[in-house]
Amino acid sequence: MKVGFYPGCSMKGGAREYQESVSALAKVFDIELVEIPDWNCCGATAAHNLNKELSLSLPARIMALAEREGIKDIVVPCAACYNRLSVTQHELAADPALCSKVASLIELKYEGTTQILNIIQFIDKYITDRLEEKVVKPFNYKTACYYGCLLVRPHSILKFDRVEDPQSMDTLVKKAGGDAIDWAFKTECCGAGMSVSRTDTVARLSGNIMKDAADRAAEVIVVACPMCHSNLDMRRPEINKFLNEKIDIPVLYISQVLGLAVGLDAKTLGLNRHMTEVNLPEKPVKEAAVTDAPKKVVPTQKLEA
Amino acid sequence: MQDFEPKIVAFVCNWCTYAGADLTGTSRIKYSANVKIIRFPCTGRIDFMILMKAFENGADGIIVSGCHPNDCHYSTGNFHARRRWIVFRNLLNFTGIDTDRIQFSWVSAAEGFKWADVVNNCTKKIKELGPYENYNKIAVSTLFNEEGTSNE
Amino acid sequence: MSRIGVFVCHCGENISATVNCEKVAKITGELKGVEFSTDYKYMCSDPGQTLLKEAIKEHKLDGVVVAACSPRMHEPTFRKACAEAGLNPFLCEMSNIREHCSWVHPKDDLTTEKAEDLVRVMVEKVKKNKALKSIKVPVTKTALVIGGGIAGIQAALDIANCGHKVIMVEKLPSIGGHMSQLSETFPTLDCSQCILTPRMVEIAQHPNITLHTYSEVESVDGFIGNFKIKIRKKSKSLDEHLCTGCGLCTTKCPQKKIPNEFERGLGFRPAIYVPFPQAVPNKPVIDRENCTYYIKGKCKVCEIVCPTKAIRFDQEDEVIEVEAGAIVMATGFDVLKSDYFPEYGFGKYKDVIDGLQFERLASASGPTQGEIRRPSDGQVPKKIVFVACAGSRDPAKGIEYCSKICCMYTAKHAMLYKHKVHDGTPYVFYMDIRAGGKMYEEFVRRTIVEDGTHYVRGRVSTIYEKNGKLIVKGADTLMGGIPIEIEADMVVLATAGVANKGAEELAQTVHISYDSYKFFAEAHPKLKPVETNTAGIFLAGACQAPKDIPESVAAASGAAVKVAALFSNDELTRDPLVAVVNRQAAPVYSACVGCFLCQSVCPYQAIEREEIKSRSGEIIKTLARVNEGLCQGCGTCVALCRTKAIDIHGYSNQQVYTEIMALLND
Amino acid sequence: MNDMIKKVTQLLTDKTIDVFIGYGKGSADRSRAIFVRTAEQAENLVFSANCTQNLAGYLLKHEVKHLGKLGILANVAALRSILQLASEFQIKDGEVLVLFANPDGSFTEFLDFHSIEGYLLTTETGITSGEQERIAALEAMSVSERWTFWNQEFEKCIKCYACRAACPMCYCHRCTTDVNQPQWIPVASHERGNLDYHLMRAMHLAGRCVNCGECANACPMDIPLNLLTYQLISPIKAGFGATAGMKSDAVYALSTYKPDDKENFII
Repeated sequence: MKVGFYPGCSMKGGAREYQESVSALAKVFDIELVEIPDWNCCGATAAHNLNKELSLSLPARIMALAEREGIKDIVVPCAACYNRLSVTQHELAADPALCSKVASLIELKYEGTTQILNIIQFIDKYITDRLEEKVVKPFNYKTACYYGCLLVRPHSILKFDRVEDPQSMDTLVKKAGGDAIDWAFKTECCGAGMSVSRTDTVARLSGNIMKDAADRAAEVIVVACPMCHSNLDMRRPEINKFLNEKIDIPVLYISQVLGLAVGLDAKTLGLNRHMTEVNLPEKPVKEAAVTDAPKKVVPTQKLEA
Repeated sequence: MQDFEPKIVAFVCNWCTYAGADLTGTSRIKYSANVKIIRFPCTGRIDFMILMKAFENGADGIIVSGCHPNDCHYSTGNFHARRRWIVFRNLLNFTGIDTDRIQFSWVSAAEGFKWADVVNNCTKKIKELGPYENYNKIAVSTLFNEEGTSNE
Repeated sequence: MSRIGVFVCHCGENISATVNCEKVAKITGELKGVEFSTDYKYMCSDPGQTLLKEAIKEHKLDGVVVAACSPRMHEPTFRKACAEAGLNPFLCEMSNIREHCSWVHPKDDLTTEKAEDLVRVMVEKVKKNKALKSIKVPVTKTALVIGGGIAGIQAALDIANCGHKVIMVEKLPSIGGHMSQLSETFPTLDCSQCILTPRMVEIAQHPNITLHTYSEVESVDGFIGNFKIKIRKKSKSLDEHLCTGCGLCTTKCPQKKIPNEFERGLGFRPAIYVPFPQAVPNKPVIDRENCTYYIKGKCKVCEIVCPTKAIRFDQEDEVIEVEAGAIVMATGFDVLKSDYFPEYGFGKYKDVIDGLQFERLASASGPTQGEIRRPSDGQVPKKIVFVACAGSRDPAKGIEYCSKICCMYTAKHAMLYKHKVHDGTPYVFYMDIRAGGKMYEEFVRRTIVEDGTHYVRGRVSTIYEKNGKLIVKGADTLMGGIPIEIEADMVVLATAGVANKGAEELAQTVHISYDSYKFFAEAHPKLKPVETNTAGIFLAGACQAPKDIPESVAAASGAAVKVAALFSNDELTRDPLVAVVNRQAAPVYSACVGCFLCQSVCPYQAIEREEIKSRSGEIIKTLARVNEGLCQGCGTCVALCRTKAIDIHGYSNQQVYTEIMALLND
Repeated sequence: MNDMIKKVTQLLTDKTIDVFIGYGKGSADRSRAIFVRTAEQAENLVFSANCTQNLAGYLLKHEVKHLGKLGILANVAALRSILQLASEFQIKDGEVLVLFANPDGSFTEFLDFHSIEGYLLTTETGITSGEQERIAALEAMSVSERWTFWNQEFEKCIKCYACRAACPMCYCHRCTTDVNQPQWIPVASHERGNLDYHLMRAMHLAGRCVNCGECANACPMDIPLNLLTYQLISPIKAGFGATAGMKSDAVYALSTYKPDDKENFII
């Protein structure tokens, strides 16, 4: 089956391993990722700070190109791009006049019929029901799932998982045999775009996140956004300096975790590209017992739309 | 058609638009005298045949106005009325009756200004459209008929 | 009808300033059927009304048109005057030549002509008016009170003390409602049980009040003055007359570990239980879901030990039918459940509890005999955090309103905590303190100044557990929004007050409307707070919106006097402007063809099916019939009836048709 | 065909029904409705391609009803008429014995409304493409052109009310046209009286017409009456999701509402 794929700038730049792991994972489940031809930058947070029409036209153009190719679902692994495309689709659907203005700006027909999926939605839709039977090497580690912000907010538009205490990645990690621990910094800010301008702030914020994970003896942190990954992984020296404590917990993408679980090797998943060494101790392969969560898991939150 | 003074009849509900028109009065807001109000307990009470009778007897324009959705004193009268008008407008349009001459509106008891606007805009529009020739032609040809005015 | 009187009012000069009243009186005086027409400076004044009455008598008028202000203003005045002069009030109409004419148009001929048109319309209409008599509806002088909390209790006692019969229905085994769960009540800190229990006993002993506990209303039919109600008395598996309430069975019952709803999960009860010591009636009930006998078929310990052999395992539910003239809804509210706050760890961490659970901890008859102890390990918490507005005023959680009572009971909780744990430190995270009642603000000041409660102005973002402590992360906006972290031993969330579960279904059963939050809808927020849009059904207490005890009691007494007013005379009189389905002689009986479109459209369920039977009892026709007690006169059915079989007094097809003809054919 | 005759004969002899409404030979190659009450008369029953009349129009006629228990040979339009009449409490379940004429001449008996509803879900119930084209043509005209078109049509109307007699949904024994206090619809067949009548008839059938076309077939002056009611079918379906004659317990579209009914003309 074919699924539209929008890499965005980070997949070709600092987060090349994210694309490698997503493509490898898709191949294992014989899904063909069709990169949208002539795609452009989604504008990320910079655009909507400067000019509203620009911030809507960039994502609109991407979706218009996909529609022209007859693509229905588009997987957008990067949380920022996923956020921008979803918000644009929502705003253009709500304001037909704005929509026609943007369509004239990008000189393309835009109907908003594509379905924007983040990496977890993509996995849940195309992979999850075939995942457990393909797990050969259970990811038997204590895992702290870090969601960041753009993956789950604003809830009124994205309507994805629970805003305050998301569980979707935890469930995936459990299905891959991991032990998703209960910790408190799932959606705390990592410092995001401050990575260059205010590295000290990133060190403090990401530091607190790493500290809580370390205190709870997490063996690995899993993310679904290249920005979170770069702050928690690349800025690790500054974090350790801030905490004056050496924390060497590796930071993996959810696609890498599932890749390992279905038996892909470190090289294809791009684990060698990480700043913090990824040398997870070999764990005796016991059958993929799903460890029952220590505490009663709170049922999903009933949030009226 | 500047000297043409259109005859416009307004069918309004007692609890909202009639009271709104009262407020327009107490606030002394001026509006055109072409519109004359007939009171109904609710827009739900306004039968589609009443609109046909109005056109037949020389009305150039009609205003139908009542409570906003969820404000209805009888809770559902305006909802039923809205469905009736959606269907009736379709039928009138299909049979060639100019639905621009019928203005539907929600005016609450607190919207004195809005009532004056609705009346003034409607009067202006009907003046532009001119007298409702189509109906008058038919009405005239039947004048000699049994249909007298206020027969005893 | 041809002797109509037209009375054109100047209204001082409010009308005559722009309308030539004399001309209007003269012109309309020449209309066919108008016997007498005049104009006068102040028609609504005493001399004006006397002029009207004299004219009616002198000219033997059988129809009156008063051209003056809006009928919404003086229609009742002139109709009463006509009645006093011997003319049926419904033969008097008003045409609005002030608000709809003189005040909104300039002084010119067009305005005067418009006034003439408006008067002519009403003259033609009056010719089609019928003399109508107000509708008389019998009243059953018994009130049904649904709900046995403080509001229900107050309403029931007030009505019963007026000498009327009251039937009270309470869903739980005992009356008392949420108030019986409270420890002490603000702002005077008097013990809740001490002020409530006497009232509960008064209910049980009042000769006019019949109490049905462990019962629910199953159906409500009929209309104001004549409600027919079915009540399902759930089986208590007990013969209440034999049982003396000795409580032996509750001590001997082997089932000990059933969470007691009354203790909100902090305490336990046996399968045969009395919810709390001061329960009224003080007789146990068997909880069939958890009783071993009903699960496995053996045990029967309670039956064995019962001195009066009152246990009845095979007792069935009983549905009784009662009649009532009025219904008071007093079903109260509930406190928001746990699964709303994953970010506060509510339901995940045992030491994060809600306000009502704290009440149980602080209550002398509670699971900890009044000592403040943590549910997880029973330790006395040295640092406690109260979080106000947990769910209230939070659109993301779908609850935008303020629950009104939490600021006060949070201050009370902090005060009670300090009185019981002298060396403890209470924190309260708040947005705004709403203490608007009598002595409320002073109460809150006292808990800050005397008891040293730390009020932190800011919201709590998240609460998580770390090595045995609850880390409360918030901000202090008065200190420039600096983040605050408190390592607390226990956290109490002042969760939002929400409508009771099942409130929506009950509202539909009783046919009253409710708002988007499932609170019952009052007829008018300011002028009719204790009435509903359904005649004869009233609201008392927090089922209408979150309220504290003083307001609930006041609303209950308000509802009670509405009921008493209803019962003050044997019959109810109502305006006769209602719908009526035409009837003819046999064999046609009526133009109605029984399509019952009108029934499905009527918002008041005022249209019934009447079966016309032949002498041999065989149904010939099923026709629509309007119940004039219920019909409110909206007329939606009249506009929809294809055969014009149903019509409405005051706005009949004849009247409306004539008005249009008169208006457009001058 | 003869197995139907056998079935009807057996139904009549053992008194399950008192009269069977079916098709008999009409003039030339036409068919006409016949009312079979004895075994011999059953022989006259025919069925061919041009037996298309909607016989449900007779079910509520007084002259037919008092003959006793009815049986009917129904086509799709008749089935829908029966369900619509049921939703208006005019026919109870099982009150009428329904034989459905399959295109291949065989017949199936529908025992209850539920089975009729099930069958109707599988068949085409919309208006024919020819009728859609005529409506589209009219809708393409300007408002005044449509006014002239319809007035020329209504001018021909002689107020014979055949359309009312033919329509299964017009079962009121006192129609609004008979109301003279007030005289809503002028009795004379002048232009305005005709316009009033046809607008009223169309509005009274809005959301109830099962597009069987009998009104247009019955009109001696060949006025395309059915287009008036057909044109309302799609807006009512699109706006309120309601189609006439598909469910026996359906609530009539104009007697209910949704708080968020869509419209673009109320200011």
